[in-house]
Amino acid sequence: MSFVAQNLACQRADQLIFEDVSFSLSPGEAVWVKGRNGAGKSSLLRICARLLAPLRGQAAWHGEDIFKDYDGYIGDYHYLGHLDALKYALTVRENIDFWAEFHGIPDVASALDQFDLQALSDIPTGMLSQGQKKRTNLARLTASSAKLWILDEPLSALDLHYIALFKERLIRHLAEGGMALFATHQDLELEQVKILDLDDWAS
Amino acid sequence: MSFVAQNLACQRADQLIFEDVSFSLSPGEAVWVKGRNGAGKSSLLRICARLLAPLRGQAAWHGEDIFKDYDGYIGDYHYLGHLDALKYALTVRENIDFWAEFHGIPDVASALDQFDLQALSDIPTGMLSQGQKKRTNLARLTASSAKLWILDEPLSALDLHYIALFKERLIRHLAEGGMALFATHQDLELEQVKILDLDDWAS
Amino acid sequence: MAIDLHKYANPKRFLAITGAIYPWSVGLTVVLLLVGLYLSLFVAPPDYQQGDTVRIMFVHVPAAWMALMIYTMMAISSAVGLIWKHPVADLTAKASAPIGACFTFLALVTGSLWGQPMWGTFWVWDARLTSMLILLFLYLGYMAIWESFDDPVKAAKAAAILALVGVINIPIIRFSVDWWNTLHQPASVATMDGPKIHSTILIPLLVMGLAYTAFFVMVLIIRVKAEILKRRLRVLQIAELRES
Amino acid sequence: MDQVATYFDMGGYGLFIWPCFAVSAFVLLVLYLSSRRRLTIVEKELATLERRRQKQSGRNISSSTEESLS
Amino acid sequence: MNRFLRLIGRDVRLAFRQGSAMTLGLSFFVIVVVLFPLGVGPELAVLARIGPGVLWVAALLACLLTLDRMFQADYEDGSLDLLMTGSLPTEILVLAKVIAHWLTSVLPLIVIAPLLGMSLNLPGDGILALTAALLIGTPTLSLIGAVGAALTMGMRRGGVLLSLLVLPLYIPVLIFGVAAVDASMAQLSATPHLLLLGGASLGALVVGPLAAAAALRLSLS
Amino acid sequence: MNRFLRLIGRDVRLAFRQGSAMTLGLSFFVIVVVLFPLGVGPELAVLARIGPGVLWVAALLACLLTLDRMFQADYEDGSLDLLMTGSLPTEILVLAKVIAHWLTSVLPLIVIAPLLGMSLNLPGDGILALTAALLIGTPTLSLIGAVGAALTMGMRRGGVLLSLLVLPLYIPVLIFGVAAVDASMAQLSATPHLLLLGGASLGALVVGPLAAAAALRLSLS
Ligand code: HEM
Ligand SMILES: Nc1ncnc2c1ncn2[C@@H]1O[C@H](COP(=O)(O)OP(=O)(O)OP(=O)(O)O)[C@@H](O)[C@H]1O
Ligand SMILES: Nc1ncnc2c1ncn2[C@@H]1O[C@H](COP(=O)(O)OP(=O)(O)OP(=O)(O)O)[C@@H](O)[C@H]1O
Ligand SMILES: [Mg+2]
Ligand SMILES: [Mg+2]
Repeated sequence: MSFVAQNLACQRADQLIFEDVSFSLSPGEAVWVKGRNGAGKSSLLRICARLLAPLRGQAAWHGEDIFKDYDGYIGDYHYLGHLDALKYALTVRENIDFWAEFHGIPDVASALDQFDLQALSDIPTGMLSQGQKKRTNLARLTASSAKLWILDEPLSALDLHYIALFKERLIRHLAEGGMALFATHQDLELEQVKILDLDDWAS
Repeated sequence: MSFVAQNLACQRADQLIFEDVSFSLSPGEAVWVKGRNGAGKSSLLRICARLLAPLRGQAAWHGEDIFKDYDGYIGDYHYLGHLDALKYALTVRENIDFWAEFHGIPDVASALDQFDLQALSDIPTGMLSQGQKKRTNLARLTASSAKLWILDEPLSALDLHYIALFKERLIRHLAEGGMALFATHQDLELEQVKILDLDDWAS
Repeated sequence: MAIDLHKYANPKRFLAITGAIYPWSVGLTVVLLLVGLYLSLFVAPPDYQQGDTVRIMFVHVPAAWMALMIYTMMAISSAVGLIWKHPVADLTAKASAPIGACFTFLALVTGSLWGQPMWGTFWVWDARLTSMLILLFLYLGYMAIWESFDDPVKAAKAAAILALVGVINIPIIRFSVDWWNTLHQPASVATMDGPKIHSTILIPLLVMGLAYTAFFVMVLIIRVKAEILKRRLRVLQIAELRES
Repeated sequence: MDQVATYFDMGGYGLFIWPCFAVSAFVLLVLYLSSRRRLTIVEKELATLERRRQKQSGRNISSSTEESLS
Repeated sequence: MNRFLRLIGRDVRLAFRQGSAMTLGLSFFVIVVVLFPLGVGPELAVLARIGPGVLWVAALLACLLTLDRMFQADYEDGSLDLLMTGSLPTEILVLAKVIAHWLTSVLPLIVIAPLLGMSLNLPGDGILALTAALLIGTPTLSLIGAVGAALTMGMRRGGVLLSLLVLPLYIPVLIFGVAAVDASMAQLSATPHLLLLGGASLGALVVGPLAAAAALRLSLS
Repeated sequence: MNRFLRLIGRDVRLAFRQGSAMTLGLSFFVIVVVLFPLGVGPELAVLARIGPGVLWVAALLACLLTLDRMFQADYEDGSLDLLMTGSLPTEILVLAKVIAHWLTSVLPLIVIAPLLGMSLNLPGDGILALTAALLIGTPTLSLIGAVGAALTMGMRRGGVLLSLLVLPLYIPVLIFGVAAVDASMAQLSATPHLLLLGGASLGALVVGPLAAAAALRLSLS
């Protein structure tokens, strides 16, 4: 069980964003993608989530190329992007409920608990504050059985308390043999984190 | 020239978010609104920008109540919220251009320069990275002649370089006799900043 | 190694072949057009029923033929491009769409200019006319799809999907519209098919038809070449960007 | 003179017939010219770019690129 | 004045760039008029009989459809926050939005209406009257629509509510508009109907921006 | 299967909760049918003559209008990213979306169509045939529409392009649908028309999800 990316290159709208980016993830490891604004962090994460096709290069899960219609990758990763993917007309619980079922995890209560959402659970997500939305979004993450977490700016809008909480949760995920690939401009010191700096390529 | 808020109370969807919040701003001062997620920072900022009516309390600009159809406040403040207020079909320059004209400031070039946007200026904003969008949004701020800046999470998505740049710009604004009211969970140490902690009220 | 060359497969041979055909197509177009126009404007006699208006046929019918033929060709190219991933096929489909749209437009305009003296109105919702109008929409949609994507590889696929779904529908549209019309209004519309066509009319018609075909080939070659060079320009620009 | 006039009158239908030919000629001509123009523009851009690249790199730019492209 | 024009200019440019508003109304208009003969059958007499009605109904619907974007787009991306906190009086803001809406969503319809009228076999007089009636009557649609759009902005069921609110107010325009065309097709004078349409537009010009501005302030807070 | 149903369930619930999709189509349908007599005049003979056409055109338009939300909403808030990276094959995802669209945006029209048919003075046979034709024919609309919606998703000029792409493909359905009603009103059998409509639906059931899934993968990357 491992994720290996080799020589990935990304092009967006006629512009080469990065190339020759390689990294690997084994169980318990995390990769922190760093780089200045516009360095291509989000693009890299989207490539790894198969939401964007790379210009060149391979990425393999369990040794098999994820871009070659490889079904083995499906369900093994969870992508959390800039957008909150919340239906504002539905309550917190309904939102998480749907995704938990969609991922085949019936245990919504614990997901709600993890980010103190029980008190908010019957409020439509459209009426939440920015940080509360983010917490709902993160709770969904824990309501999936994904091994690989792909997180784009997971800390934005969270207050210090919940940053600590999220960090704890992430560490537990890693300790349980999970993997994480994340990009953030805020501090998220972890022990087993490898740093991938996209600025290195640019300069 | 000063902004004075007294005993503001805010209610959203049948819930009292905070009450008896008072603070004041004189030229050169900044107020940093702190508080946990959901404490009501964004709500307070929206009240001060007249985008939300307070349940109780007054806010005065130049000693006159801003909620009593007071035209003197118009054009003297600039609100920057969670939403980016960018038209994705228009380029960076076109976006800033419009707002600069709208605020009666014809000097777009310097606004672009302030956040290194010259290179991006002909790209439609829909194709920018998150941080680049934020920079465009901030550039618009400097392309207004507003005395009072009301900023909701101005640092989110910015990398360290631009956080420093923004801070510099903010300090200059204050030094020129401007005022700022902002909320952020990230670090933004300033000299002349007063801290307003909404958690104090809750507990 | 420049960027992803296999996507821009070697169009050298294609350019060589079309380069050889091109002068011939120009010559043929000019000669056939001159002959065709002479025949249709001076030689062909006025019809005993329709008078001189029958001359409109010589620009109307070939345009209609081309409009139908080009769409079919475009769909075939799209299928080739989608299945065998041959980029020149995609580009050919792309290049022929505006030409087809022009011919469709001409068939519509000349047809309605013919309709006024013949039927007393510029437009009736006749089966043939209606399906032609729909064909114009299909062309415009196809062209719009190409314009709507920044990435040509994506645009090619999207346009191919559309062209293929559209081509399944062309016979259905034709059939349904024909049928719809006869249900309400049995063949009141004068169409001149049948054995009546005299050789003095048939020959100019065929010559004009060939002239239009030659014209199509000529313009298609120009446009495909432009498309290929544009791709190449893009590749070079990207390579340049990478170097800097 | 009269003959020419009657010819152009086309038995009273000249008003319909000539616009048909005119529109056809016009549309086809515009189509041809615009296609040509697109081609020349691209050719010109390509030429300047290639000249610049040639100059920049002094030696031949990676010849494999050249071959597979042309 | 300058920022008033700038605002209109921005909206028009956006409409061109995004195409959405502009061509949505227009293409909708064309589609309705193309579909009708297909649905109803090609008989010229029937088409000419229902032609003015079809065209006016299509114009009304096209207008209704494009209305909800009048403030919604700016509301959703936060631009409206900025516009409302800026120094343009809200009434003027509404007026600019209305003008932009009319220019981008309604004017194109009017330009193409004669052509579609011809295809529905309307006589020359009818087409002239139709164009005049559309020119004079449609500003009312945009002005009244602005009130509805402002009231329903940011609402969950906005679109539907908007139709419900606005539609009854549109019906007089529809009736006089069709009457103008019918009158001129019957060789009568269309002037009284056109005058009524013009009167309605003037009235709406006064009431519309005021009401819409009030509604806008309400919806935002 | 379970997540397939969940997805449909979520979309239906959202439609109820937000009201937008559901009532937009429905209210639009009703509005068209209500405006028509106002525009065309109240003569019963004319109304009955154009009734089937008006109803079918209105249904087509209502469907067209609600189409662009099929994927757009999920695309804009990021849900589609998650759905596409989840374990449901994209074709099945499309099918779920199509079913949800049909249930929320089209079925309500069909339920109310008989009532509106009566108001347009259609005879009993005609109303029966109309309902049957709508039931059998409209799935094609949703299925073909999905291809257009997927192709234009996230596009700047999406809405218009969608109409342009989808409309030509809708025309056969319109023609056979109206023909079925006309036939039964002329005391002929509507069955052949209904069979044709059914055939089209089956064909679209095969082609639609495949093409739409391909387009969706394309649009997202
Ligand atoms: C806007 C109006 C019109 C349109 C869109 C139109 C369209 C077409 C099309 C698509 C064809 C090719 C049919 C085929 O090859 O299967 C055609 C052929 C023809 N059209 Fe028209 N037409 C129009 C008006 C007229 C009028 C007014 C006349 C004369 C009264 C006319 C006479 C003919 C004739 C004689 C042919 C050749 C028939 C044949 O090849 O079998 N058309 N037209
Ligand atoms: N949808 C898009 N279309 C075209 N280009 C894009 C698009 N999104 C981003 N880009 C470009 O790709 C580059 C990388 O963007 P990306 O979002 O990956 O950056 P990032 O490292 O995540 O930056 P940030 O820290 O600001 O989030 C940027 O230069 C941006 O302009
Ligand atoms: N539109 C709304 N309607 C009703 N209630 C709302 C709305 N927006 C926010 N609230 C509620 O008001 C409270 C304060 O929200 P606010 O957005 O002001 O918090 P905040 O301090 O900015 O939090 P964060 O740090 O998460 O941004 C929250 O409990 C939230 O649930
Ligand atoms: Mg990013
Ligand atoms: Mg907040």
